Amino acid sequence: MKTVFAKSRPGREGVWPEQPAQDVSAYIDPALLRGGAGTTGLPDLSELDTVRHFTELSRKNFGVDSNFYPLGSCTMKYNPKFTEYVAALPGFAGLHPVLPQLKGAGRFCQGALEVMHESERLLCEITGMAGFTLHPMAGAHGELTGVMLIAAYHRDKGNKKTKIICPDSAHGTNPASAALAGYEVVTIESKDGIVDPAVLRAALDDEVAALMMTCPNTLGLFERHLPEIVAALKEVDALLYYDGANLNAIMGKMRVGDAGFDVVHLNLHKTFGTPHGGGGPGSGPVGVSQRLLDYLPISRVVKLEDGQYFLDYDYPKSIGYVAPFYGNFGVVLKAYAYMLRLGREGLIRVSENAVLSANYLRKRLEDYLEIPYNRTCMHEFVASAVQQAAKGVRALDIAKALLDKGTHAPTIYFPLIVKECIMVEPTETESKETLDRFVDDLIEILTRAESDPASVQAAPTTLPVTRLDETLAARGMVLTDDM
Amino acid sequence: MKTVFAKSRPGREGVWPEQPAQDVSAYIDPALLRGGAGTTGLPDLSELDTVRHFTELSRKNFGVDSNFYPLGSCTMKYNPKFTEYVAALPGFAGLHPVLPQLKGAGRFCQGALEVMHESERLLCEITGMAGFTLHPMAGAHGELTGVMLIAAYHRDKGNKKTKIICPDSAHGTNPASAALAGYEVVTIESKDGIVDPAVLRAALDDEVAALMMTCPNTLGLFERHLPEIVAALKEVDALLYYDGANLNAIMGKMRVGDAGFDVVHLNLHKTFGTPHGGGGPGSGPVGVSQRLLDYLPISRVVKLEDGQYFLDYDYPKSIGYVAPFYGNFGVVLKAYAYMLRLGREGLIRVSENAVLSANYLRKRLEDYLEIPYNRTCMHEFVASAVQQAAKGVRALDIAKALLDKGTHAPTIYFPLIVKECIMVEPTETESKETLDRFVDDLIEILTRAESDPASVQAAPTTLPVTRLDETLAARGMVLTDDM
Amino acid sequence: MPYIPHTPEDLREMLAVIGAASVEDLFTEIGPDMRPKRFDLPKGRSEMAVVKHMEHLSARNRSDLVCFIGAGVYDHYIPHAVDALTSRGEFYTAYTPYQPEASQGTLQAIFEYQTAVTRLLGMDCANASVYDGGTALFEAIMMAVRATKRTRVVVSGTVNPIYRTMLASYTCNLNLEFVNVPGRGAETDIEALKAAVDDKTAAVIVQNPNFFGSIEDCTDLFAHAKSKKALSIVSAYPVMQAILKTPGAMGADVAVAEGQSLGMPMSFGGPYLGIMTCTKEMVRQMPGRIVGRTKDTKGRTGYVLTLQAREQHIRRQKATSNICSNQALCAMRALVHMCLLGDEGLRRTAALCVERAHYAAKRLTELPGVTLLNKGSFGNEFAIRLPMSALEAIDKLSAKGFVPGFPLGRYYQGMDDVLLVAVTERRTREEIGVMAELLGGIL
Amino acid sequence: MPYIPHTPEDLREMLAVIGAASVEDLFTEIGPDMRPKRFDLPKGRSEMAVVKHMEHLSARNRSDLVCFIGAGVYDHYIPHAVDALTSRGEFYTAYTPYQPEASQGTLQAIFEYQTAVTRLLGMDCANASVYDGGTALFEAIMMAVRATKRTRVVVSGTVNPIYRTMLASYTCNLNLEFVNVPGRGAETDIEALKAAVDDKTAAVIVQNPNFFGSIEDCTDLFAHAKSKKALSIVSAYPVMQAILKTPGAMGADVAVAEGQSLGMPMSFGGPYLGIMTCTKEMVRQMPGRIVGRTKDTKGRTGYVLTLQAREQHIRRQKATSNICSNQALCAMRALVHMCLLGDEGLRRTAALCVERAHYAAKRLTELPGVTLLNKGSFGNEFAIRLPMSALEAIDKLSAKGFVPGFPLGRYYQGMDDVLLVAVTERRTREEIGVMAELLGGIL
Repeated sequence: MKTVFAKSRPGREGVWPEQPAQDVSAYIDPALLRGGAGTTGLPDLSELDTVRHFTELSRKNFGVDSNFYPLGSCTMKYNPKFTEYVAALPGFAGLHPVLPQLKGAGRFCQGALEVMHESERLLCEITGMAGFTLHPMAGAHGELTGVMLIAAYHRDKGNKKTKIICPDSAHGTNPASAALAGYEVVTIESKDGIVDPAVLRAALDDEVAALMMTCPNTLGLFERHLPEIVAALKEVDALLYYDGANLNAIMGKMRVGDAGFDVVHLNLHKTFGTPHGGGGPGSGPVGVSQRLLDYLPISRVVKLEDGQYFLDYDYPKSIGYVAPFYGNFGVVLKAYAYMLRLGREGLIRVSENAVLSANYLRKRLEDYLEIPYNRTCMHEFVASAVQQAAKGVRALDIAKALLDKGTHAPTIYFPLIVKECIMVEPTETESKETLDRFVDDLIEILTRAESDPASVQAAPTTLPVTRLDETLAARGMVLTDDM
Repeated sequence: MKTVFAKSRPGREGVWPEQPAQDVSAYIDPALLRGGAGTTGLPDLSELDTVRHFTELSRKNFGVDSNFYPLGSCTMKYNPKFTEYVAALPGFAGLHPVLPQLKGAGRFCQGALEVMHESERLLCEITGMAGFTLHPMAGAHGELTGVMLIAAYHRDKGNKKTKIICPDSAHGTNPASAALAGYEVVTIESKDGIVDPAVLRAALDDEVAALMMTCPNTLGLFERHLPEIVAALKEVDALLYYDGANLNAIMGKMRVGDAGFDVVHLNLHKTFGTPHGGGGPGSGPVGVSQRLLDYLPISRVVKLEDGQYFLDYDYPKSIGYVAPFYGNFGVVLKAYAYMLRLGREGLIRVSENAVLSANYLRKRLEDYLEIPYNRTCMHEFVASAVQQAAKGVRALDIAKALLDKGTHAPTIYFPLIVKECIMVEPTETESKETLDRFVDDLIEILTRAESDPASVQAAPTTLPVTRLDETLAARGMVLTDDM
Repeated sequence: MPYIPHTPEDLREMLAVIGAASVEDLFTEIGPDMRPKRFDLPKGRSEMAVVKHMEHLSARNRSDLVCFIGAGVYDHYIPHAVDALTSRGEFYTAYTPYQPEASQGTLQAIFEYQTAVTRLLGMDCANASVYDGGTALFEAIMMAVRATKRTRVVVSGTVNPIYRTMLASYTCNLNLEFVNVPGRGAETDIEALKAAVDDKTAAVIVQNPNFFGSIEDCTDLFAHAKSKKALSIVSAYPVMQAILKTPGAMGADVAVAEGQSLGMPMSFGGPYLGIMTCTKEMVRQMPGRIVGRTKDTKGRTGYVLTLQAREQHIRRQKATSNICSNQALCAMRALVHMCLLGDEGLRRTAALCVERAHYAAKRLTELPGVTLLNKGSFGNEFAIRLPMSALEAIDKLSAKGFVPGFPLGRYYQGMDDVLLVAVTERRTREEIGVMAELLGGIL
Repeated sequence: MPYIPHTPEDLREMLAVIGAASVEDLFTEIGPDMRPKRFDLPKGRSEMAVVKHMEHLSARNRSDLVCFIGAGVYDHYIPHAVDALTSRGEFYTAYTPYQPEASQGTLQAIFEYQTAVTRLLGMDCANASVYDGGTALFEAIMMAVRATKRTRVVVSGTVNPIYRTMLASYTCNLNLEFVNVPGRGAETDIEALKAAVDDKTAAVIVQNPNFFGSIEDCTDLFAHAKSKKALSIVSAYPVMQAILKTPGAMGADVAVAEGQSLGMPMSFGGPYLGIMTCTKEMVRQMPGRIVGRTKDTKGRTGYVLTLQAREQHIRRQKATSNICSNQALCAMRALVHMCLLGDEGLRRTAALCVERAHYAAKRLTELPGVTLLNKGSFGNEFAIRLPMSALEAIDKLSAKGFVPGFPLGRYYQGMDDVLLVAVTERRTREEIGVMAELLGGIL
């Protein structure tokens, strides 16, 4: 399919505003200008050209609206449509973010400030944290913010800390965030799929600022030794960080604040049903325990006694600005509406059913795929195609064959600690019929992996393209239509 | 693909309102009720089920947004997206239609009344008619309204009229509308593709109430003898009706009112860019000349001297109500926005380019398909596959082969007066590149019709289904999932 | 020009192929005497300017009034997924599915719509829609006239008066005889209808719930009609139909409905949805498009337009109707709406409306001098007699942001003091309370 | 429960397969001491109730003010086709395109986005986006630090002060040295910047148009930086960039921008779009996702994520950045927006904004005591000194529905009487005139 630039035809009219009375050179020194027609390199298309182009592109994509998408660690649940309407309401979408900074102009955005205040309050209640900031614009951004908070805490206390510990099952963002904030990263090995207190203790010393954990972890296993871990960290005044990627498993069953975590980031686009958008935008609010409250980014939204809201910038210990304004407010809006819609019972049921579905799939597949840690899992589980790989059909091949069935592949080759890893997260929004069809499809593929491995290795064959050459892409480095 | 009923699972929660405090039998005599859960037979689906079902269905459809759609007589032009936003504005979409009937409550809907008044004014200017009603809800509904107006005119004048003349090239709706309003239909033959004044005169007598014409007609030809036709009708006090299906050809080049037509219906969903919706809703406003003004349906929107609008019901000669309120107001809104967007120059260019594109296609195809009336056409033209049919490849086969190219087929087997008819209307919104691709595709198919006719007869092969058995459908008469 | 892709170069190339010197050359058949006398339209404007103008006009409508008007058009909540799904371009920019292989989406959806509305109304068959509830009623009468070859039509005065006015307009050239049987207060006079149905009668027409909101059982009436070989036609309200005994169960031959309540915004009167269903025996009399299930050459299930021999594009003046464009996208909206709510959701919506309406009736009839007209069961709409002009009451309350109902005096003599109050699930108990208090304040 | 399809029967069947007696059995690993102390959340509500609540909250925001605020976020018109296309479910409910064969839509769109923004900024390569213009600037600095292995960063004081504050937050643990070079009035002090760039400097950072709206040429400055082996970084404004000399043409190594003006609603601060582009030499230093063109096994063109060895999911703590989720859908919005407007449309938009801004500057500087700060060319934003407090002027005018600009005193000492006025194509000459009159009335 041609690129949109190849469809361009100079002079074709798009959505043009009215013609200015004078050429721009009447107002701006021509030496500062780039020149006339065609100099931007943007395509000239009719509106119909554009509509057809992107309609066609959309039809080359899998999405939750069109396909089961059991991508482990990503929580690809249904995204309620009404929240799109909510985020597009003119009082929200049309609101300039500096309005509350004008004198007395908090009064111009009381509705928006209430959304922020109430969202923070709900997230505090869900997680048991003392305070939240909505500013981080994605999960990894939340992690960075969280690590900055940890650094501020230690700096303020005069602690000399240089290291952050991450288990080997951690998301790649954890060590990357720690490094970006200036820390040395120490990786510890999991034992029986989870963090072992003894291994942790061996890595702990006074220079450790924090341990970053995901719970349940990326194997879908609950971190059973949490109380001992919390105790061990306390001894060296190290903080405990919670990667909220897997919050979908535990709502109402555990509150990370109550369990002893000091800093938490959530992925609103995972647990709270906002769309992933093909890679974003997300939203990564960060919650903290009481002792870290003072370090939260500014601004913070405050409710006055008269019920009015205002933005407070007066926190001298704050780490400062992590976002230009208040984070991805439009995403927060959707998550807020989602929380109001589901309520207490609904959120508990979310986690219960996410875990139920994952265990159901795990049990139904255990005779066909190796399950390295085959015990009760949380909202996802990890299988392994080592047996199939031994005969030449790798996890990658199985993933591609699933695409031909109209199902997006599970996450593969992550976490790194399981060979030929296939990480399945069904979420609570998929019906038993969909789960059963997935099992049937997978069994058919695994059977074919024995009888006709070449057919699996040749997948996909029903999509707009067959397998793509990633090496060629990296070597050729054609990154724009001009290369 | 399963029907949505086959996907139902009792108890699955959809978009449910809150639970009432009491069972409905507390309020309504149980003998008047149908019973409890499941008795409606409606499916129980999760919201995701519904979203997936209809997303999948949509992907089995051609539309203008996804495919070139040169369906003759249907004017499948691009439908601007912004007009959907306009029609959904809360002040329009949320407006109850009886509001202006309340005392002094015309004041509650001045914006909507202005839209109606201004739309009528613009349509009057475009067509040269003296007045318009927006009430008819589709083209055929406009025809019926128009014929009712004709009947009212003759009744009022004491004329005894029983017949309406339709050319053999007329849309099927013309004779059907005339019949539904109580008239006998007289069909006259076209000569050289157009109405011949002599043939018309032969059919004219005092009992003829009107002649219904499409101009340009369904062959895409301009009715060159219009002045003589107008004169002939005048002699017997018969009225001239304009079927507006083909208005897209003549905006700014001819005004049907100036040319002598008495009654006109327009298809806003054809000429004025509102979407066809898979079969509707449309909108079929009817315009009349001065002498028919008194008979227009009620209500009529009136602008007072102070600039206020109100609905006037006081027209004793009116034919009464043809719609419960003011027609398909939501469709009128879109057409109104379209007219404002294009303006005078834009509408003239619409017709010029629609005619240009049709003639371009006609010339490019004349060496490959027979063109029975191969002279300058208006916005569409009619080709014939008689030569191909003689060798076994019919117009139907060619149409199906085009579907495999990703192009919707032209209209086939209409008008009935051309054998193996293929009626092509490209519209002004399709680019030359698209037209050229269509020609290339058609040439490839026609070449294959010689070399490998079976492959054309087997089309389509790339769509969700191959050719469907219409006889089986009519015989089996499975009209619901319960049959 | 917006939406027109031809560049000057395209134009030159295309004219060259055609062999014309200019675009104007293509219009030479339109002689000078046929040219427009004028064409004084405004200049085109940018999308931004048009949107701004339309937003301005939208803001000049008071859709924010707390509205207790029904009278056939109801302010029900529409789940946002309805818009999200029906606005997919492949659906709404398609034409009538004349090429079924390229239109299975529309066709299967209509087939499912047919299934849903026949189930809801307890009938056998449905068409793909007509324009609205009023034209549906007209088409139903024409079905009966054709089927019975009789011309006498008995109509209850409790049928929506707007529809009855429409019927009069449509049939004034058709030599039909209408017999109007007035209701008794808010109730349909079933005995009088029975008495009026004779063996020259083509059809008897009732509405349930009737225009006053009363719910009635017409089983006896329809049995009587059957005995006279007359047909029975019901005009229904789909949301209430989720809980009510069906027209089919009462023995109706044709059941029609205004489908607006199933996912169409009120939109100042349209586009709405004419739902049309009938018994299997009547299907060949039914106008409009009908989708049937069939097989493709490989034996796979598919859907096509069927029984087209009834339609105008085949039968021309001998067709069952002139209908061509219908309200297909509205039918799809209704289907999506019904799927999103489901059996439980639609029944619960109906029950919630009924409960709120009964609360409203209680609050209003507690006011001094206010009495309920409905003697038997009513659903989400009811009529109250006020100790003052209904129009005046509306005028006063609307100044405070509330429209308490529809003034029945507009259509019924002697009812200038009667208010028709409708309550949907969107009206809260709080709003009902405030409305009752405001009304109490002006009595 | 909404969005959860499991019926009680499903639940039983699934538990039976698992071999668990109840759902609670699946949570036994969470010991009693780890259970929540409380979970006091409100009861769930219907979609209708939540929508009503959110509409109420939305109405409590004054987005109807006629707004002349820019300061990095601009109220440009967004064609409605942007929403219609990007809201297609296949786009917005997809994940990061890790399975390229099932994600060619997203991937080709990002490739086209990369092409569009590199052309607009005159650079070679782009990534698939970062969060916003501020974090883009931070990432640009980190690129320079890595590439030069230097830690000294020279920043013009005319760079958006919000971004400069963000940089300070992000780098406080990183041992970077920031040198702030104040502007001269509304102009960047290019000579002072030159003087500040030495051979320990990693990068020099400017913004064009600068925060005061002034348009400047940094070609000399960048050449000087190059001579010191320091990198040049520009923060740009995409709409203005349609007419301005590009960062690439000036010799920039990295050009970033806040992409909000390309089709993102202002939405109270986000989601926005961090545009990030660089020279080919710098591409391996660039953080985030990058799409490249390749072939499938049949030789057909396709697109994949490439150069992933820079990224955290491969390199973990050694990655160029921690970024994972970016603003992909915003990037797609920007692409669709740019396609809908096209070359002419975006250039014309820029020119129209400039024309209106110059009209506004003329009207405002005609008022007594009002002077223009900008000495050279400016685009659609400019700074004026008032004979009164800017905050007070804003306060008074906003009571009449107008916000005349942003008070620069918030970020710049000695500028309490300076107003930063932005004009987009959405502001009409009439609105400008009224605003000028209102301001004149309070001076």
